[in-house]
Amino acid sequence: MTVSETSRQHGAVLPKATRTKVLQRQGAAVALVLMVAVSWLVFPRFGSLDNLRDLALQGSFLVVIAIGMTFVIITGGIDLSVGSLYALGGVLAAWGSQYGFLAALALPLVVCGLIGLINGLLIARTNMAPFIVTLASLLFARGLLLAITDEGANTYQIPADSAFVELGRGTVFGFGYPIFVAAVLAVLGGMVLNRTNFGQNVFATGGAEQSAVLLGVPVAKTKVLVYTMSGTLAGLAGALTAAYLQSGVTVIGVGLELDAIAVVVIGGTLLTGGMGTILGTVIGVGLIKVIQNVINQIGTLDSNYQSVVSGVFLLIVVVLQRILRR
Amino acid sequence: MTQETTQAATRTAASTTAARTRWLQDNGVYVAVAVLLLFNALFTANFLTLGNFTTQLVQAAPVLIVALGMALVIGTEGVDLSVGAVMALAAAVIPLYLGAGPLVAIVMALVVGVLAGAFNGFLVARVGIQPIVATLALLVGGRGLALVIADGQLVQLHDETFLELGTGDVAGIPISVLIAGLLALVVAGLTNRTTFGRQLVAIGGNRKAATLAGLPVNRVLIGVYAITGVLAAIAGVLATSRLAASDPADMGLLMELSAITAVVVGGTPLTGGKVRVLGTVFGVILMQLVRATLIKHNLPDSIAQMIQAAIIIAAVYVARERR
Amino acid sequence: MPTDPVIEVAGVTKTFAGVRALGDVDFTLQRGEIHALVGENGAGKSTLIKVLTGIHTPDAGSVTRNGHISTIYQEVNLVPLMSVSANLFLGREPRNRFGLIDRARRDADAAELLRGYGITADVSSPLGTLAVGEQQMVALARAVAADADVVIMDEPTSSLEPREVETLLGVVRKLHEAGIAIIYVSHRMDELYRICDTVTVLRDGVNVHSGPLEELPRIELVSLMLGRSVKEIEKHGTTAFGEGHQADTQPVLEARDLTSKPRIGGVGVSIRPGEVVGLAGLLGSGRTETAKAIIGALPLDRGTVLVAGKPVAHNVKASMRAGISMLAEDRKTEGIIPNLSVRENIVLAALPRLSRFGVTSRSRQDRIVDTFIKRLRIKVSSPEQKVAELSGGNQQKVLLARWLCTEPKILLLDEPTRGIDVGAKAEVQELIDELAGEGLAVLLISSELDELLDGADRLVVLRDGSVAGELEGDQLTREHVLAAIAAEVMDDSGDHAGSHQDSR
Amino acid sequence: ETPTTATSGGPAASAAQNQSAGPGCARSTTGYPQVDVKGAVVGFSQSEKEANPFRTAETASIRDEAAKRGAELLYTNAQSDLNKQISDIKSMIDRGAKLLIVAPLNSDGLQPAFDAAKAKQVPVITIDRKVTSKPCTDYLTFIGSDFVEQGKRAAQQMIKATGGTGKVAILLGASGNNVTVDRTKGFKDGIAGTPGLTVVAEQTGEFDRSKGQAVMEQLIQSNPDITAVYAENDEMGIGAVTALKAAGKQPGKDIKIVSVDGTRNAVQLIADGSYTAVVESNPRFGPLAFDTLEKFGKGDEIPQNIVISDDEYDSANAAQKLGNAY
Ligand SMILES: Nc1ncnc2c1ncn2[C@@H]1O[C@H](COP(=O)(O)OP(=O)(O)OP(=O)(O)O)[C@@H](O)[C@H]1O
Ligand SMILES: Nc1ncnc2c1ncn2[C@@H]1O[C@H](COP(=O)(O)OP(=O)(O)OP(=O)(O)O)[C@@H](O)[C@H]1O
Ligand SMILES: O[C@@H]1[C@H](O)[C@H](O)CO[C@H]1O
Ligand SMILES: [Mg+2]
Ligand SMILES: [Mg+2]
Repeated sequence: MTVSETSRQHGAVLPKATRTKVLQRQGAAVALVLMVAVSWLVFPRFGSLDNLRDLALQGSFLVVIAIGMTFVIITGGIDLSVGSLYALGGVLAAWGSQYGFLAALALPLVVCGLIGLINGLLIARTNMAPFIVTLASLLFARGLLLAITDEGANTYQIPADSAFVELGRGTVFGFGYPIFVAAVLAVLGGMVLNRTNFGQNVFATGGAEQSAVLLGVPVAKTKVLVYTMSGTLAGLAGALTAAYLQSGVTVIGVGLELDAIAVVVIGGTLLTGGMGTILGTVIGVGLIKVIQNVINQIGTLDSNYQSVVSGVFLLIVVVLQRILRR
Repeated sequence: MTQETTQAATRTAASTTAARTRWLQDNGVYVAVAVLLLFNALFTANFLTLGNFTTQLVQAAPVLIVALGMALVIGTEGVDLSVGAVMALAAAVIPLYLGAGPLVAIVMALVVGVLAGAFNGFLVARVGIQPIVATLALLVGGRGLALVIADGQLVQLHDETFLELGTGDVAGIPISVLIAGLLALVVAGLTNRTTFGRQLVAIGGNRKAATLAGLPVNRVLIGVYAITGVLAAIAGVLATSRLAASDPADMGLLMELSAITAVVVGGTPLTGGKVRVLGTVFGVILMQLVRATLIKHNLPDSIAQMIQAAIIIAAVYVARERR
Repeated sequence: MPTDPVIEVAGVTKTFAGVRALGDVDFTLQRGEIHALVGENGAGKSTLIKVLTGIHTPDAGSVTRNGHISTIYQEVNLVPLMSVSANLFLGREPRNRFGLIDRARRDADAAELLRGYGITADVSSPLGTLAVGEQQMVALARAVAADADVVIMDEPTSSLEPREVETLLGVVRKLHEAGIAIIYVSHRMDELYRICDTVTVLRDGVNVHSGPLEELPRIELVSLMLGRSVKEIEKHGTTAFGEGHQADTQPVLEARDLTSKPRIGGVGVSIRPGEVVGLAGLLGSGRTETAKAIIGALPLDRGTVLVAGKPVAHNVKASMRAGISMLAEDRKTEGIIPNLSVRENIVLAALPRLSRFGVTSRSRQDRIVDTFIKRLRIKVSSPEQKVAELSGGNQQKVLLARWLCTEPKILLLDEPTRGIDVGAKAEVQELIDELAGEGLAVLLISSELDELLDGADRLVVLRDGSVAGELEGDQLTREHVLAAIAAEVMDDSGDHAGSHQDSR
Repeated sequence: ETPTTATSGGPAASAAQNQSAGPGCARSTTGYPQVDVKGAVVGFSQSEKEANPFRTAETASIRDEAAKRGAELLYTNAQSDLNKQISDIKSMIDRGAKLLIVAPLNSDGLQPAFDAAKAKQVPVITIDRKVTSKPCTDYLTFIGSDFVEQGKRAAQQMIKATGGTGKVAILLGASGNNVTVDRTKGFKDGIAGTPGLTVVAEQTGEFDRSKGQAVMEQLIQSNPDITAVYAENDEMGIGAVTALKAAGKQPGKDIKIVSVDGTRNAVQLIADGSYTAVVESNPRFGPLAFDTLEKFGKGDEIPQNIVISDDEYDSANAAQKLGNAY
C-alpha cells in the first residue's frame, strides 16, 4: 500500500516532467522547424538547393567545434580557446599540406589536441577555473599562430590540386564533404556520450563532481579527455576550413568561442553541467545559421541591426527554455 | 618514539609550507606587481618617471572601473560579459546629448548603463538565466545597438568641458585616475562595510541559504548588475573623453575578458562568495604593467600574447583555492 | 576469535592543512563481521573510511585490503541529473555486442534490482526526482550489487524513515549471512546494538577502544565516545529534554489550510508561546514543506499564516519580520555560507538590524556574536574562523545562533539534531527546552521518534501532505504515533518497536 | 558636380596612368553572357563594419554609382567574418546577382565564393584588397591601390619632412592583414636608402584609434627621443596625435606624423598644423568599378589589374584639398 502510494506520487509528478522534458528537448527542434518553414514561405530563395547546401556547409565547421564544446560544458567546464585553436589548426594544416595529406591533417590535430591536453591538465590537476585557463590558451594559441606566420604576414596556400583540398571542397550530390564529416562526428559524439562509459563519466563529472569521485569516476582523467577532445576538434574544424578555403587564413575564428557556447546553450545543454545532448547542439547550430541566412535574405537590413537581431534571438531562446524548464 | 618525532617534524614542515603557500595565495598579486616593477626599473629605459607612471594609471583607469563592477558580480557567483558593449552604448549616447551640455550627456550615458545592468540583473535574478548566457545576449546585441544609435560612425568630439575629463588633472593627478581611485574606495567600503556588500558575498557563497535567511536576493543581484552597468558606463564616458571621439565600434572591445582576467588574477575566485577589491586593483595594475613592458620592449604581437598567457596562468596558479 | 582480516590498518595518520583527523589508528575488520564505527562529530570516522577506500592517502601507516570494498558515503553521493539506472550501473554498465551500453537492459536490470528494495520509481527518470530516502536506497543497492567482500556504510540511516531503516537493516542481515563484512557508522545507538558484532570508538582521531559490542554497556560506549565519565552521562536519559513546558493559551502562530500541490494539502498547525509542537510523519509526508510554507519559502496555492492573529505576507522576509525563523533541514546546502566567518554567518539574517543606514556596525556584531558563542557553547578558535572548518554539530549551533539573533517569536526547527553526535545533540535538545522555557514557540521536525516524544508537548502527525492526527498528553507514545502515521506501518514495525524496548 | 553627401564627395578614383597592368581580359575569354549594367542585379559584398570612414566612403560610392546607372544593388556586410563573406557572396548569387563587386576581407580564403560565381558565370570585380586567386579566371579584375606603393610614398613624405634623420615609431595595422604587411614593406623599402631614419619601435594599433593612442602613450614614455611616427592608417595616426599632445609634445612639429588613408579628420589636422602628411587610399571605387563592368559587358578587353590613383595631402595642399578628403 505504501509502495503503491509512493508510485502514485511519482505518477503525479512524472507525466508533467516528461512533458516538459519533451518540450525542452524538442523545443529547439520545434523552433528550428518553424523557422525553416516560415523562411521557406517568406523567402523563396531560402529553400533553393544551393542555399541549403551552403547553409549546411557553413554550419558543419561550427558543428565540429560545438561537439567538443558540448562535452566540455556537460562536465561543467567551458573552453574559450576554440576560436584561436580553429585559426591555428587552419594555418598548421595549410603549412603541413606541403608534406602531403597526412601531414596536413595530423599536424593541426596533434598540436591543437596538445594544447587542449594542457588545458585539461591545468584544469583537472590544479583546481584553476576553466574560464581563465582557456582564456590564457586563447591568447597563447593566437600568439603561436602569429609566430609561425611571421606576425600574420604569411598565408600558407594549399595547392589547388592536392588531395587535402578535396577534403574541404569535394561534394556528394553537391553537399560538401565537411557536412558528412560533421554528421559522422555528431553521430559518434552522441554515441560516445550516451552509450559509452566515458560518456557516463562526462555526465557524472558535471552533474556532481564530488559524488563522481566517490563513485569511482575518474574525474580528472575525464576532464583532461574532454578538453583534449575539444582542442582536437577545433583543430580539425580549422583544418577542414583551410582545405575549403585552400589557404591557412590567419584572421579567422575571432569570437568563435562565443558562437560555440551560444549554440550549445541554445541546444539545451545546461551551462552548469550534467545535462546535454549533441543533437541539441546540432539544432542550435541550425538555428543560428538559419537566422543569419534569413538576415541575408532580407538584404536591406542595416548590417548593424544584424547583431541586434542575433542578440535578441539568443535572449528569446534562453528565456523560453528557462520558462519551459520551470 | 622515533617515528612519532619524525612525524611531528614533517608535520611542522608541512604546516610551514602550507602557511607559505597560503601567504603567497593571498599576496601573490602584490608580489607579482613588485617583481614587474623591479624588472622594469632595471631593464626598461625611462621607466622610473612620473610621466610614465601617470600613463600607466591613466590607461588602467577604465579597466579598473569596469573590473570593480566585475569583481562584485563575480562575488555573487556571476559574470558579466556585456561590460564592453555597455561601454560602447555609453559612448554612442554621448554625442546625442552633448549639445545639451556635458552633464546631460554624461547622465544619459550613466542612465543607459544602469538600465543595461538592471536588465542583466533582471534576467539573472528573476528569470533565472545563467549569468554567462544572460549577459552574452547583451554582448552580442548591445554593440550592434550602439552602432545603430551612432549610425555606425565614429564621431569626433569638441566639447572642451567634456574632453577635460580625459585630459585634465587635479593637483597633478589625472581626473580619470582620481575617479577610478575614488570608485575603488567606494566599492571597497560597499563590500566590506555595508549590509548590501555582505549580503552580496553571502548570496555568492550560498544562494539557497541566503534566500532562506530572508536576504533580498533578487534586489541585491539586480543591484549588483546595475552597479556593474553604471561602472562600465563611467568607464565608457572616461575612455570616450580621452579618445576625444565616440567610437562605438571599438569602444571596450574585449573589455569583458580584460576585466575578468584582472579580477581573477587579483585573487577573487570565479566560484563566488568572496570579493577582493585591493586584489582587483592590483590585478588591473599587473596586467597593465605586463602590456606596457611588452610594448616598451618592442616585442612582436606573437610573443607578447604568449607571454601574457603565461603570466595569467602563473598568477592564477598561485592564487588558486586549494582543495 | 578466528582472525581472517579483510582490512587491516596499522598506525594510520592523516592531517588536513595542519588539522589532525586521524592519529596513529589501528583497525582490523574480520571477514563476515558487522563492525560499528562510532565517535563524536569530527572524530575521524568518515576520514578513516576514505583512507580505507583509497580516496585519501594516509600521511603515515599502512592499509591492507584483502578484498573488494564497496561504500555508501555519508551524504547521498549519486548524480541527481543522471537517471536512476545510470547511477546504479555507473562504471559497470551492461554492454551490447558492439561494446556500447545496452540501455534497455540497464533499465530492466535496474528496475528488477530496485524492486528488492521496495522502489518502483521509473528508473529512466533523473535520480533527483526521487525522495531522499529512495535515493539512499539506490545508493545502497548500488553498493551491494557490486560483488563486494566489504560493504561500508557511513550513516546510511540518517535520512531514512523507520520503514526504510528496516529494509536497510534487512539488507545488512542478508549481506551478513552471505559472509560479507560490514563497517557500519551511525549515531543511532539502537541500530548499532541491533546489528553490530564489534565496535571501534574513535575520539579526536584516535582509536580509544576496539572490541565486541555486546559486552559494552551502552552508557560506557557513550562515555568512551565523549571522553566523559559514566556518572556524568547517567544524569541524562536518551534525550536531554526536560519535562513539559508552560505554554500560553493564545497561539502565536496559526497556519491554516496550507496547500502547495502536490506536496501538501490543507495543513493546519498552531503553536502557543512556550510550546514545542512536534511534526511527525514519514519521509516525504510533507514536514519540510509545511515548515517552508509557514516561512514563505514555498509557493502556495492556498492558505494563510497568522502571527499573533495578524496575517503575514507569503515571503521569507515578511515572515521573518513577523518573528518567524526557520532552521533548514540541510545544513550544507541551505544553511551555512562556507566562505564566511562564524561571526558573519551568525549575524547574516539580523544584519539590517545591526546596521545603520546600510552601514554595518562591527561592535554591535561582536557583542551579539560573543553572547551566542558563549550561550550555545560553540567551539571556535575565534569568531573569525571560517564556518566551513567547524564540525557538523558546531555548524548547527552557529545556525541556531543565526536564528536566535533575529529575536524570533516562533522557531521552526527542521531536523535540528540530524547527523550531530550525542554530545552536541544533547546540548541542542537542552537549548530547545530552554528557549521554550523563555516563551518561544517551537515547531520541531524530527525523524527520531524518541526526540519528538520527549521533546514535544504536542504532536501533529502528517500523512501524504495532510494532517493525519494530533496527539497530546497520554497519547504521546510510540504506538499512538505509529498508528496515526499509517496503520500498515505499525503492523510490521510493531515488533521492531518491541526490540527497541529490549535493547534499552 | 556637387556632392550629395560628405562621404561621396571628392573625386572618384580614376585609373592611374600607365599603371593598369597585365594582359587583358574579355568576355570572349571567359565565355560569360552579356549583362547590361542598367537594370541588372549587382551584388556588393562589404567586408567590415562601416565605422572606419574608409569603409563608409567605399560603400557610399558603390551605392551612389549603382543608383546613378540604374542597377539594382544587393548589399551584404561580412562584419570581419571570412566565412560570412563567403556565404554572403553565395547568397547574393542565389538571390539573382548577375554582377558582383567584392571588397575582400583579406587576400586569401575567398576561393569557394569565386568558384560559386564562376559556376554561375557571374563576373566578380574585387576592390581595395587584392586577392591571391587568379584574375580573369577566379575573378575578373582588381581595382585598388598599390599598398606597397602607399608605404613607399609615406616614406618619401617622411624623408621630406624629417630631412632624412630621425627615430621613427611605426603603428602597424592589424596583425595578419595583408594591408599591414604591404604598407610596412613599402615604408621600410622606402627609407632603406636613408640611413638617418631608423625604426625604433613597431607595435600594432590594430587600425584602431584608441589602440593607436594607447600604444603611442607607451612608446613616447620609453622612447622620448622619437621624432617621427608612421601610422598605417589615419585612425591610428589621429590616436597618436592625442597621445602626443597629452605627453606635452607638438605633433606635426617636433614629432612628424605620416599616415595612409585621407580621411577628413586627418587632413583637417594637417591643415591645423598638427599632422605632417597623409597618403591617400582612395575608397571611391564606384565609378571605376561600374565603368569596368560596362566595358566588360560590351565585350571590350579590360586590364586584370587596375591600380587607382591615390592623392597625397601635406601642409602645402591640405587646406585647399580638404573637400576631397572623406
Ligand atoms: N577534506 C578535508 N579538509 C580539511 N579537514 C577535513 C577534511 N575532511 C575532514 N576534515 C576534518 O577532519 C576531522 C574528521 O572529520 P570526519 O569527517 O572524518 O569526521 P566524522 O567522524 O565522520 O564526523 P561526522 O560524525 O560529523 O560525520 C574533522 O575535524 C574535519 O573537520
Ligand atoms: N517537487 C518535488 N519534486 C521532486 N522531489 C521532491 C519535491 N519536493 C520534495 N521532494 C523530495 O521529497 C522529499 C521528501 O519531502 P519532504 O521534504 O516534504 O519530506 P519530509 O516529511 O520533510 O521528510 P524529511 O524532512 O525527513 O526529508 C524531499 O526531501 C525532496 O527531496
Ligand atoms: O585601405 C584600407 C584602409 O586603410 C583601412 O584603414 C583599413 O583597411 C584597408 O583596406
Ligand atoms: Mg562523517
Ligand atoms: Mg524534511
